This record gives sequence, C-alpha cells and structure tokens, in this order.
Amino acid sequence: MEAKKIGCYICTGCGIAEALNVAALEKIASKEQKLPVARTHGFLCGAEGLQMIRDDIANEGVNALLIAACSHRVKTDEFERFGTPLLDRVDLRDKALWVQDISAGKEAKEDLQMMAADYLRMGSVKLKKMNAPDPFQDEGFSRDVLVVGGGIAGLTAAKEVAATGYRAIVVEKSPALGGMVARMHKVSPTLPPYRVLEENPIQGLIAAVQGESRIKVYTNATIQSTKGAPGLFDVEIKNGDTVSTERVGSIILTTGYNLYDASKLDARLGYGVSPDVVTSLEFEEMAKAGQLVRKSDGKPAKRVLFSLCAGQRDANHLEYCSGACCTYSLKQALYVLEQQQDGAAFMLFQEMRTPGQMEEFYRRVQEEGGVIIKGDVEQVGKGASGGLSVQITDKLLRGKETLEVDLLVLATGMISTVDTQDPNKPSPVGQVAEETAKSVLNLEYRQGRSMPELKWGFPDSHFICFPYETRRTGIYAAGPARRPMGIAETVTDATGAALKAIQVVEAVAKGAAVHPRSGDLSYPSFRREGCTQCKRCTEECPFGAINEDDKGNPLFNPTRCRRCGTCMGACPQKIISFANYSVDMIGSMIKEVEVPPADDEKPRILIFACVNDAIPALDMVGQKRGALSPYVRIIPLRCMGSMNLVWIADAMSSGFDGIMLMGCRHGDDYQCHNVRGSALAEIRLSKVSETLNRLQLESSRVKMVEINIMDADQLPTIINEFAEQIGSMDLNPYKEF
Amino acid sequence: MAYDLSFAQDVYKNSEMGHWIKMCKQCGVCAGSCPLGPHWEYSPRQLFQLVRGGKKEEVLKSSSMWMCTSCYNCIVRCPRGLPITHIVHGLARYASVKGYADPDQVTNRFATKIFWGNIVSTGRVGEALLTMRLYFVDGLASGIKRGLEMKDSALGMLMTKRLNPIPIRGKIKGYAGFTAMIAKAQELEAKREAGA
Amino acid sequence: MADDQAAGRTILVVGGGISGLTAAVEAAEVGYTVLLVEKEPQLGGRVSQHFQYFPKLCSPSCGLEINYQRIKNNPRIRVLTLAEVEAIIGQEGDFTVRIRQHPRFVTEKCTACGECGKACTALVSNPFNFGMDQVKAIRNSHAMAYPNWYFMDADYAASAEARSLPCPVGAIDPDMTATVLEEKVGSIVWATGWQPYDAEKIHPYGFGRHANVSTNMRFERLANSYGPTAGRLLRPSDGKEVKKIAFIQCAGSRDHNHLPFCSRVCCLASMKQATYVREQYPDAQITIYYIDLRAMDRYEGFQKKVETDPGITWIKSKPARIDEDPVSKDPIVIGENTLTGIRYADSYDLVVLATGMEPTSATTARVPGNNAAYDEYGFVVKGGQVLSSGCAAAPLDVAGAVQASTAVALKAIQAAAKRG
Amino acid sequence: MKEYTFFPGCSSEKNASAANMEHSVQALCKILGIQLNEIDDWNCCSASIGYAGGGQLPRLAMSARNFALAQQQRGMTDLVATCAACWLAMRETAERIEHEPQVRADINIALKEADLSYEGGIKTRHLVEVLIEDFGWDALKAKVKKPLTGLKAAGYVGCQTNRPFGIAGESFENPLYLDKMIEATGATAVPYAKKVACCGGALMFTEVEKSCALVRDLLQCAVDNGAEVIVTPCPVCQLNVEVYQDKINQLFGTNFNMPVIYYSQLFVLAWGGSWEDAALHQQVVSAEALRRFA
Repeated sequence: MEAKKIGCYICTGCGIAEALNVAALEKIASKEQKLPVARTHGFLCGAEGLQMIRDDIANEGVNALLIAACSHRVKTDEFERFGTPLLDRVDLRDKALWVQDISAGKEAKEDLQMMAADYLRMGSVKLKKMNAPDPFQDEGFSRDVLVVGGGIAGLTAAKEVAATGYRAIVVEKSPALGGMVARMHKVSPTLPPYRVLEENPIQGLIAAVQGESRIKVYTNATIQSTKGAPGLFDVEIKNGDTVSTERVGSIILTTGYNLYDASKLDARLGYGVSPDVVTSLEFEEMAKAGQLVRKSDGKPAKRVLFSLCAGQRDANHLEYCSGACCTYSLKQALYVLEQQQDGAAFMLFQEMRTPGQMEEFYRRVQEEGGVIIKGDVEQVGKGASGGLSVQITDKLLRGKETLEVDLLVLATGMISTVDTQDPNKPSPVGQVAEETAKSVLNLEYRQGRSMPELKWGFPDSHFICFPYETRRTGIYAAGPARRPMGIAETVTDATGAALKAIQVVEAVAKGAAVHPRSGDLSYPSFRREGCTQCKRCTEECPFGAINEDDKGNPLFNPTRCRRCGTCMGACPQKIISFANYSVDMIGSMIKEVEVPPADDEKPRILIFACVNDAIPALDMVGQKRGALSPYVRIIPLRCMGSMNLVWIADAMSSGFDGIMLMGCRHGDDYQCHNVRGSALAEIRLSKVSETLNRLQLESSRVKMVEINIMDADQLPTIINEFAEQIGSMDLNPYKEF
Repeated sequence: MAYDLSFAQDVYKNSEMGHWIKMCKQCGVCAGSCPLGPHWEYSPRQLFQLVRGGKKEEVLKSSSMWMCTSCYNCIVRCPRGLPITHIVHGLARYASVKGYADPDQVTNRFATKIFWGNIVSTGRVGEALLTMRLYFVDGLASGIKRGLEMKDSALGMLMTKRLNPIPIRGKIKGYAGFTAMIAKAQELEAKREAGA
Repeated sequence: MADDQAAGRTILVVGGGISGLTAAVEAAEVGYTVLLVEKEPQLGGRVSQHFQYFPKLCSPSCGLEINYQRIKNNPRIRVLTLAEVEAIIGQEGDFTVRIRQHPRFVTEKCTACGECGKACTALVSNPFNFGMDQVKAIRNSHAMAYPNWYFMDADYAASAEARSLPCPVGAIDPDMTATVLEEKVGSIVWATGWQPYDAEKIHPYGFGRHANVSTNMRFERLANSYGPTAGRLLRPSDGKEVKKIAFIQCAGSRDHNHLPFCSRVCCLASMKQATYVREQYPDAQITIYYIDLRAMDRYEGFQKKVETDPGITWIKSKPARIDEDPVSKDPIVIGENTLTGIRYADSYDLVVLATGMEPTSATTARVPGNNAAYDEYGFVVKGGQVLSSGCAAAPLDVAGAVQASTAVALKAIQAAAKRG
Repeated sequence: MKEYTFFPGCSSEKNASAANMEHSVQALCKILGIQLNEIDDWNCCSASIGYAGGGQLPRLAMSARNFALAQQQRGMTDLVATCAACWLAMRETAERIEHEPQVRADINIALKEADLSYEGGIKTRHLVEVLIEDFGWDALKAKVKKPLTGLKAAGYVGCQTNRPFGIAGESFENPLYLDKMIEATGATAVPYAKKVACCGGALMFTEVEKSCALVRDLLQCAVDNGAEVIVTPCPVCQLNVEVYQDKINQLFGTNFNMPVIYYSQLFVLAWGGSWEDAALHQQVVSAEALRRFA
C-alpha cells in the first residue's frame, strides 16, 4: 500500500480569516504536525479551491485529506467526493467560530484560536492514525435468500425475490404451502371501491411459486440450525430423517402467527362450553366449506354475533390490538349477509378499527344490514330454540341485553411465531441463552438461538423509521411474525422484506455495512494475544455479531457487524479496532489537545458526542449561533457504545478537568441507532468512579447526558452549566504532569 | 329479545328514508346539533340504535321525533350523510300511522290533524283558522286562555294586515283535482306503509 | 448482478418526504440509480414539520438525518429540489420524463453561512409554520433542512434588495430562471404524500373564525422549539398558556362531507400531543373527543400509556359544533357524550382539530397524463403506469409509509429492469 | 325586464303573516326590473311539518302539482320562491323526482287524478339567488339612493334558507350573503353568533316555551352585539322572532322590542322606496328606528 501523504487545506472564508490567525494554524499543520502539504484558500469549496486539492492529489501525491473548514452538514458533495477514504473534516466554522463570541475581546479571540488549533491537531492525528478499510471478502458469499414459512408472506417474499433475479429457498414446516390464508374463504377488499370481497389469492400464489425455477421449496421441513452470517449462512434443513444444508446470503422470517388460544379466554365467552361458540378462524373454515351452520344441531346459522377483541387489548391476555380483526370480522359478517337467507350479523366492538380506505368497507357491511353494538359479552347460555342466548353489556343502549344467536364468533388475536428473547435480560456470562432447540432458526449465535424481541414477542428493533431492522443482521421478519397485520399489509411487508434481503446480500458482496452505517467498509479486528477471554465484546454486541471459540476468544463475523464499535468500547484490553476507528486514534486525539497550565485557570472539558444525534444537534447550535464555553473540545463517536473507559483515564491524565458524554436516549423508547450502545455506555460509566477514585478525582467530573437531535436550544445550557460546575472545582491536578 | 331485526327491517322498508338508519355509526353529531336537543328523550342517534336493537315500544312511544323543528342542522353535519331530519319525520309519521304515537302529544296532534287538515281543506294554509284550531284544540276554556295570552300579538297582526279577520278562506280553483290527487297519493302511501 | 441491471436504468422517485426518501435510499442501497425529485426547496416533507413521533416521542429529524446521511454517502442518488414532473411519456422500463426545476435564486455555491439572511429585511409569512410567524425571504426552510442550501422567494427575487444582498461566495442570482430537464427512467414511484385537510372547510368547528381553534399540524409547530412560539404551547388570541385543551378527532376524516376515509394517524397524534401538553403544564386538563380510538396493533401500548394520565378525559363523541365566547375567546365545544347520552357545552383555552390527510395526488400533485389509476379519494392505486407509495397510496403512519416504500422500491427495481 | 315563474306561498297571501314580505318583494322587483309571474291556482307546498299528516307521497305531490302547473303555464322558466319553507319543499321534491324513479312514477299516478303530469326539469330558485346570480352585488349596490349609513343590523339567515340546500356557494355555518346584503345598503352588519340558529320553526305553535327560549337567546345575542334591527329572508323566522317578543318578555322577564324585517324591505328602503313600498308599516314590532332613512 502506498505511503500516506496528508494534505491539509484550511478555508479562510465565511469569516474564518477575520476571526482566526490562519497563518498560525497553517504553521501548526506544517511545522508542528509535520503534514507534507498545508495550504489555505479564501473559498475552498469554490471551483478554484477544489481544483487546488485535486491538483495536489494528481501532482503532489496527496492521498489523505484534512479539510479544515465547515461541518459535515454542508459541502459534502464538494469535500467528500475526492475518492479517498482517508479524509477528515475539521470544523473550524460551525463548531468553533460560530459558537464563540469574539467581540468579547482579546481573551475570547485567544480562546477561539486555541480551540481551532486543538481541533486542527486532533484532526491531524486522527488522519495519521486512520487507515483505509480493506473490505471484508469471502469466496463463499451467497446471494440466495432463505424464506422460512410458506404462508402468504413467505410465498410473496419468495416470488418477489425471484422476480428480481435472485434465488429463493422456501422452508415450510407443514406438508402443504399456503399457511393460514389457505384456510380462509375470501379476503377483504384491497382495491377501489373497497367494498367487494376478493377471491383468495393463495392458490394462484402457490402455483406461481411452484412454477418458478428460481425458487426451491422444502415442505415438512424445519431449520435444524443456522450457522454463519449474512452472505455465509449455512442452514441445516431437516425433512424427516434427511438433513440438507443450504448456503444463503440472507433470511426472511415469515412464520406468521398463531391465534391466541380461545380456551384461555374468560369462561363467560363460552368457548368450549357450547360448540356454537367458535373462533374467527373456525368460522372462516366453515364459510369456506359452505357450512354456515350451528355446530350443535346443524341448523343454518342465520344470526351470528361477532365479538371483536376476544382477548386483545386486555392485560390478562394480549395487551396489544391485532390490527386486522375488525376488518376481518366485517368480512365474515358479509359472509353471513351474502350467503344466508335472512342472515343477520352483529358486531360487538370496543373501538371499531377500520383505518384508511377500509372505512368504506365498514360502510358496506352496514349497508348490507350488519349491526354494530359497542359492548362486551357478559354470559353465554343456551338459546330458547337451540343456538345461544348471549347476554351483553350494550354501551350504546346503556344496559344489559340478551341476544339470541346461532353462533358466537370470537375474533381472537395474533401471536408472533418467532421465538424471541427479551433483550433486557442478557444471557448469563458463558452460557448460551435458550438452550432448548425450540427456536425457529436455531441460530448458532453466542447470544442465543432466538431473535431478540422489541416488545410482546415481536422481533424488530426500531419500528418507526426503520421497521425492518432486527438485531440479527441479514435476518428480516415480515408479516404477522413481525407485527400483527392483515393480508394486504402482509403482502406489502413481505415485498419490503424481500428488498432488504436482497440489499444485504449486495452490501455483503461489496464488504459494506447495512443500516445504519450503510456502505461503511470498515469492520473490527482484534489482537488475539492481548485477549483475556473476558467475553465483554461477545456479550455486548447489540447485533450478536461475535461468537466465541472453545477458549472464549471472540470470533468476529464481519458481515453481521453494523460497525457501531460497541465491541471496541467494551474491550478493557483495547485490542479491538477498525482500520479507521480505534481506541488509539481517539486516545491520541485526546492527548493532542494542548492543556493550559493550571495557573492559566482555563479548564478543559472533553465532550464525546454521538454522531447520530448529538453532533447534528451541536451543528445546530452553531447554525443558531449559540454560545458554548470556549473550554470544550468535542470528539465525535460512532455510537456511545464505542466509548472505551480508557479514554476517561486518558483525558484525566492529560489534564482535562471534566468529561461529558452525549449519547442517545436509552430505555424502552430508546433512540440509539444501535439499540444498546448508549445504554451500555451508561453501564460502563457507572464503573468509572473506580477509575476516578484511583486518580483521586471527583466522580462528578464525568457526566453522561441523553441528547436528542432537536436539543440545540438546550445544549448551550447543558454544556455551559457543566463547564461552570467544573470551573468551580479545583483544576485537575494532573495538569502539572 | 334484543336485536330482533323484524322491527328494524320494517322501518328500513316502510318508513320514509328508514333504510338509512342502518348506516349510523353512533358518533353523536346529530344530538349536539339539535336546537331542542335537551328536550329529546332519545337523540336521533339513540333512536337509530334503538330501532336496530328492536326496541319498538321505546322508539314509537317516545315523544322524541316530535321535537324536530326541521332545522336541518343534523342533516348537513352527519358524517355518514344520513338524511336525519327526514328519517325522524319518517319515524314520527310511522309511529303515528301505526298508532303508537300519543294522539295528545301536542306536535303530533297539530301536525297530523290540524295542519294537514287545514291545508287539504282548501289547498292552502288558512293561517287564522289554523291558529284558532290550535288554541281551541283542548276545548273552549283553554283556547280562550291561550288566545288571551297572545291577544296583543294577534291584534298587532290584524292591525298590520298580516292576519285575516275572516278565518275561513276559499278553496283553490282546481280543488277537485287537488283532492283527487291527494287521495290517490294517500292510497299509494298507505299501501307502501303497510309494506305492500 | 444488480450493478449490471442498473446500467442506464434509473428509478424516478417523486416526492422527498419520508416515503420518497425511503424508496430512493432503499433502492440505491441495492445498487440502483435514483433520481429523487422534490417540489419544495428542501427534503423531509410532512414529517419534517412534526415535533415528535408516536409512540416513542422522539424527533423525526433523527431518522431523517440518517436518511440524509445515506444520501450524502451514496453517489447513486441524485436529488432535484424545487422540481416538478411535468410530463411522462412511455411505459415501464422506458419512460422519458420532463421535469421543471423552479429557480432557487441561490446557486450551489451557497455555504449556508447566513450572511444574506442577516441583511435581508423582507419578512414573509412562514409556510413551514403554517403562516403562524414570519421569516426572511431568503432562508433555509428549517434548521435541519437538507440540502443545507438557501433559497429565495420568487417575489423577493424581483426586489431591488435581492440584488444587493451580501454573499461572500457570490451564490445569489436573482436572475435565475426555471429550467426544464428531460430524463430517461425505467420506473416511477409517486410518493407525493399528503396535505392537512383544510380545516376552514369544516364550518361547524369555526377554524378561521374562532381564534383559538387550531389544528394538529399547527400544534406540532407550536410544540417545536424551532416553531413560532419556540416550543411554548400558547394560544393564538392572547398568548395565554394552554391549561384546558380539547382534541377533536375525525375533524374532516370519516366524514362524507369531507374525507370519507379514516386518516389512521390522527387518534395517535392527538394522544401524542396530549403528552406535549402534559410535559409543559403538569396541571393541564385535557379532553379527547373521538368516535373510535384507532391505536392499531402495537400502538395500543401507547394508548394504554396515555390512558394512565388521570388528567385526560376521553369522550366518545363527535362534537357537533364549536362556539366562541365573545369576551374570553374561549372556544366552546358542543355535542353529546354517546356513552352517557348527556349533552355538553365545554369551554377550553384551545381546541385542536385532528384534521386528516388529503392526498396531494388528488389536487396539486396529479400524475401527468393518463399514467395513474386513482381511487375515488385521489390516492394513486395499482393499475396505472406509475407505482405509488406512502400517503400517496393510502393514509399511513410513518412506519407504514416506510414499509410500503421499501416494498415499492423493490417493485420499482423490477419495473426498471423491464425492457421497454 | 327579467321574467320568472313565481311561487309566493301561503304566508305571502293577502292578509297573511308575510304580507309585508310579499309587498316589499313586489316593490323590490319593480325597482330592479323583475317580473314575477305567479303560478295560477297554486297550492300549499305542505311545508316540512306536513310530514306527519301527509307522509311522503302526498306531501311531495303537493309541490309536484305546483311544478306541473308552472310548466303548463310558463314552460320551463326558472321558478322563484321567496319563502324558505316553500323553496325547500320544492327543491326536495325536484331532487326526489330526479333521483328516485319510483317516487317520480308514483307522483305522476297521483298527478293524473288532477289531469297533470310532471317529469322534472324546472329549476327552483330562491329570490336571493336571483339577486346575487342574475343581478350581482354591483347592481344591488348601484340602486342605493339612501344609504342606510349607521344602521346596525343583525342578519338572521335561520334554518331553511340555509339547510339542507342553502344559497349556492354559502356555508351552512357561516353564510355571508345576508351580511353582504346589509352592507350593500350602506348599513353595518353586526357580528353575530346566532345567524343560523333555529327559531323553533313550526314548533312555535306547539312547543311554545321551548321555542321562545330559542328566540330569546337569539334576540339577546342581537342586542348584545348592538343590533337595532334584525334582517331575515325567512317568513317563519320573521314571524317567530317578531311576533313572540311580547310572549318572551312575559315568560323570561325580558324587555325586547326589536324590529324584525325582511331583506327585501331593507333594499326597498335603501333604494329610495317609500315606507309603505317597503311595507314597514306592516311591522308588529315598530320599525321606527328605520324612519330616519325613509
């Protein structure tokens, strides 16, 4: 690899020249940091300035760029497209000039100059410590997609994968494809005018899948084990006594749902007591068979009561709403009204939930005579002429009423079939969680065989902005396995999951990361001889990327890695690093800050800020010209999870007086893009007082705050109050050393 | 038995605009829109659910439908587009025809007997006679009392030539045809109302 | 594989809100070339005007920022702002589109240093805050805006001052004119999103007549620290703190006089906004009027959480009308509680109408030519030449829009791979 | 001269309660150049209260007869009504004839008994719509000879001129045309929250106290907003609000003495018509407050 030659380019526009001694900065770059090329330009992002840089790349052999100008918020097309991965932007403008009021006088101006000089030094050393990532490659990469589950979600996913030119392998545990939908009669409207029941699409879909040469189907099959990582998954598929192994690039989990067990419902609903109380799925099968009859005596079922929310939204059963059952029950009401002479359908609802265009379907069912009643079933008894006598609380007529009906249909809710583990209960050290082979995928992952759950047994990780993301890279859940949903939405969801599954195999082929650091080519490596087998990295990785060998050494799976650096932060031995991000790099940046002697009475405060939320928020402070203490120095981190405690010690021993960590919100409503990063940083920090005590320093010198991207207005107060608090303490005695 | 649909189905079929009752989603806008809302025993929304619930007696014996001032507020606000004013008028008529409505309910008596009788007797409204009939409906004594209460107003109307001192008005020229037309319409209406 | 297919096969995404952004980024990260066209000067669309997302109560800027990073890091995505698609010719696999790009009056030299804004004396009604405050005629639409590149209002560009504004890098060009581009694309995703239903059309609620009747989208801006009140919940008539507040659901939705469909998000949005009120005024009284509370599937957990707030009264009722107290300007909400049958006339400091989503494809963002199929509400549905996603296709919450847009990205890839 | 077929309605007959409206309407038409050709031998529209006695078909047949006569006598020329209830009944009948084939057929079976038939097609319009659409605001303003400057008037649109059909282009909750009419005469339209409130309608006959309470609120709102006069397009509103003031004062201990006039009276006065042309001598509550403009 050719030797690194750093060019430093200091922009003097946007008021930088007026506020700063640029010549002194240039001198730091060339003389102190000994960068081979150091230049200034009055309008660096203009055509001439950019040409100057390009000329140096072409003529001077410059291959690493230190751009000292503005923040990453602006001019990315200009400054970040030179084709070299060795690049750092020193933000003299937004995070220095714009947050300092130099009209206050000479001292303020000097403080700003010191700040700019420090940032330039930090950038220089960062670039010196930075290497170009060498993308992870493996000859065995597969682009095939495994689809687990052969219901409508799985079949759709497989069909879409194949239609995009990729191969899919479908594994279905039962003998036939089709899943739950195959047991259904018709489906709710998906097309305008949203009034007409549609034919069940499942048989057509099965035929399409079976006729597609790019799709291989295993029925009667389960997954015995899933080893490996995206691009390199080796999946053992068990069919009777036969076990086949398939190498796939990614996995879509479409195992669908189980219905909540109606026999667990309150006895007052009468399930199991009378055969005329049935679940909505049982009713569906009756309609499909053309047998809308009372099970008790075979007489036609003319009056049917549908009880929506049979266990859903109930702390004793399912706490959530199943999303689709209102529409589903309306569909079934229409079976009664369309198929039965003198049919009558009653919908006992809590909240009628027919979102979007389904409101029109609700109207249609009322038009056909479906009767809505807000209320609850109180008691189910035998009817006078067979069938049922159902006592209800009628909230609209405000009283108890008794309905004589032929059938009571309970719209039971959906439970995900993906075995999940609660992420808040990490497995005990040295043990693999969920030893039972019950899991769908039987992942051979250090952190357990199952998918980490978000809530209520659903396996995604971030269900607003990035709903497909799970905590197992390259494994996407779709359909009701991911979240309760109806058929139309399941088809959409499976199509989206197919895209994600294709996207990950394409990223893996390039050696690149997927969300949230899409395209990042770096990945962690470790120095085996330094490892003490403490297992913190393998336990803490939010994505389960690291396995262990027999001796407890970490086994990195680069294609599972999301490049957050949590392993690097966790490692007490400082032996995990990325080509362009390491403990040493940040530690060196800390040491590069020039700490004034104690009698200057100018404290230094280090801020570690997460690049996802805190850094943009700090950029906003600049944009709004907020005033920050001149004593702070900011270092961006990929994620708070990558924060290694040694930096605290480094900073303290370098003479910093206070340290602030700015991470994302954690807890139930976490905003950490790497799920656990900021939470882990907080846990680590709780141990920092030991370090400080050893140094005989107050633990209040280190503070962690949760910063939201919109906190620009609060940040000056947060930072300046901390700076004042630090200022009121004795300065760090280690300054003298 | 609740939610026996036979009453509802008869209303859907035979009461004017009755089929719209199916479409109510129980939002309550009608009740809040009604100028005499607080005086309704059941708001329109409640009436509709009672119809669907098979509560025939409650609905038809209620005075609610007779509280409609025909202001049409509910009709223009109903999010489901129910012609509520007409439905309520239809229910009132239904209750009256089926003999459930209290014949002494003031509005029932006025609307079904006095007003209608007044207009079909000549082809046009005879305001003076209408007013007199209204006042004297409970007999002479109370009629005089009511008349006296309003005597200043009546006097004012008379003096400003807005009340005819001769209460009986003549019939329209085509009265015979008019009457035959009404009779035919009533005949068809009766058939329809009987569910024929 | 994908790279080979991508050659010359561009996907056009129309609309740079969360749906269009998602479709663009997801397709580009598979390896396809994407042209993203946005009619506003900056991306982010409707969600960028929101203060927080339910149920996590986090800022939309956080997710938007990641998507902007993904664009910045991906040379396969080309973004055109202030641009509208004027014509579509051809069919799937082989479209030619004509795009009109309106003048920005500021060139790409802009460094967002803000000098021009400081010098500009022209204040205009701020569309980003629904006209609730004024803003400079040259600006970024909001703080987190991407691209971070100023623009100038067209009226102002014609003024003398526009010519004399300082710009250290010479980026201001008041003489800029519209340009028309022709592009070859393989598939088209219509992701033009929604606009808030015009609350003035809901006459019984008096928006526009009664000072203290507001809307949910305005309330989002009020709550936002970058909004017209710097995040303080104050009522418009007199700046009084909002201590007694009502949220009215289905203001314009599920209503044949307005939008017959359910807008899906408004119930949850009001619950979320109730948390804004509670955060600022721990003693505030909040009332939510609703027909059916539609906290679909897992959002039920959010409803349950909000329901634990004892200061919220839930009234199952669609209010009939809102009057205004002539002296205090308090809005008075009138209707019938359908669970008790009791009529109410309750006064509040502020009433927030949970207005629904009108697809812009029904009005200002029709698909040119006969290239789209619409349902009766104006949503773009299956059956035309263009694909649709997000709220151009159906009323959706953010997660649903992202889900649909990820799916449509794959359909767009498949369509672009067709040979026309 | 513009010609229209005219349906005056029962209250506009001689010595009927809206005789003042009819008189002023005629004066207004004369000034504007409108010829109203009254349907010969018309019958009552049955009004909305006709539902109970008449049911659906007999009620609709009554308006149908008027349409049939209008067509016989005047062809398909626009039919103008001045009374809110008449206009509404005719619009409803027209709509149902147009959209409900069974109703149209049944109506014709009944009409046949009177040797008439009607298949629809005549446009029913309110005189207000004629003024706005066929003449326009400028024309109405141009006629003003004695601007009613300083007069504070509360426009009371009421119900049936406003719902369910309403004057074309106007909002149900806040129609503006009446305020604009008031302003067109030079008077001031006071802001006023009760402009579309209900006066009780026909229930004033039967639910007197309940209806009087409605009118009391309405009068109070007008007084509170400084109105000297209430202006309305509707004969039921006019009657209920004007004539029951004594009763209301008696019931509620109030002291209302508010003149209630028609828009037509206001126009005639502003356009230079005499007190009598404007039929202002036919007010039960004296309209002397307007004398200064006469």
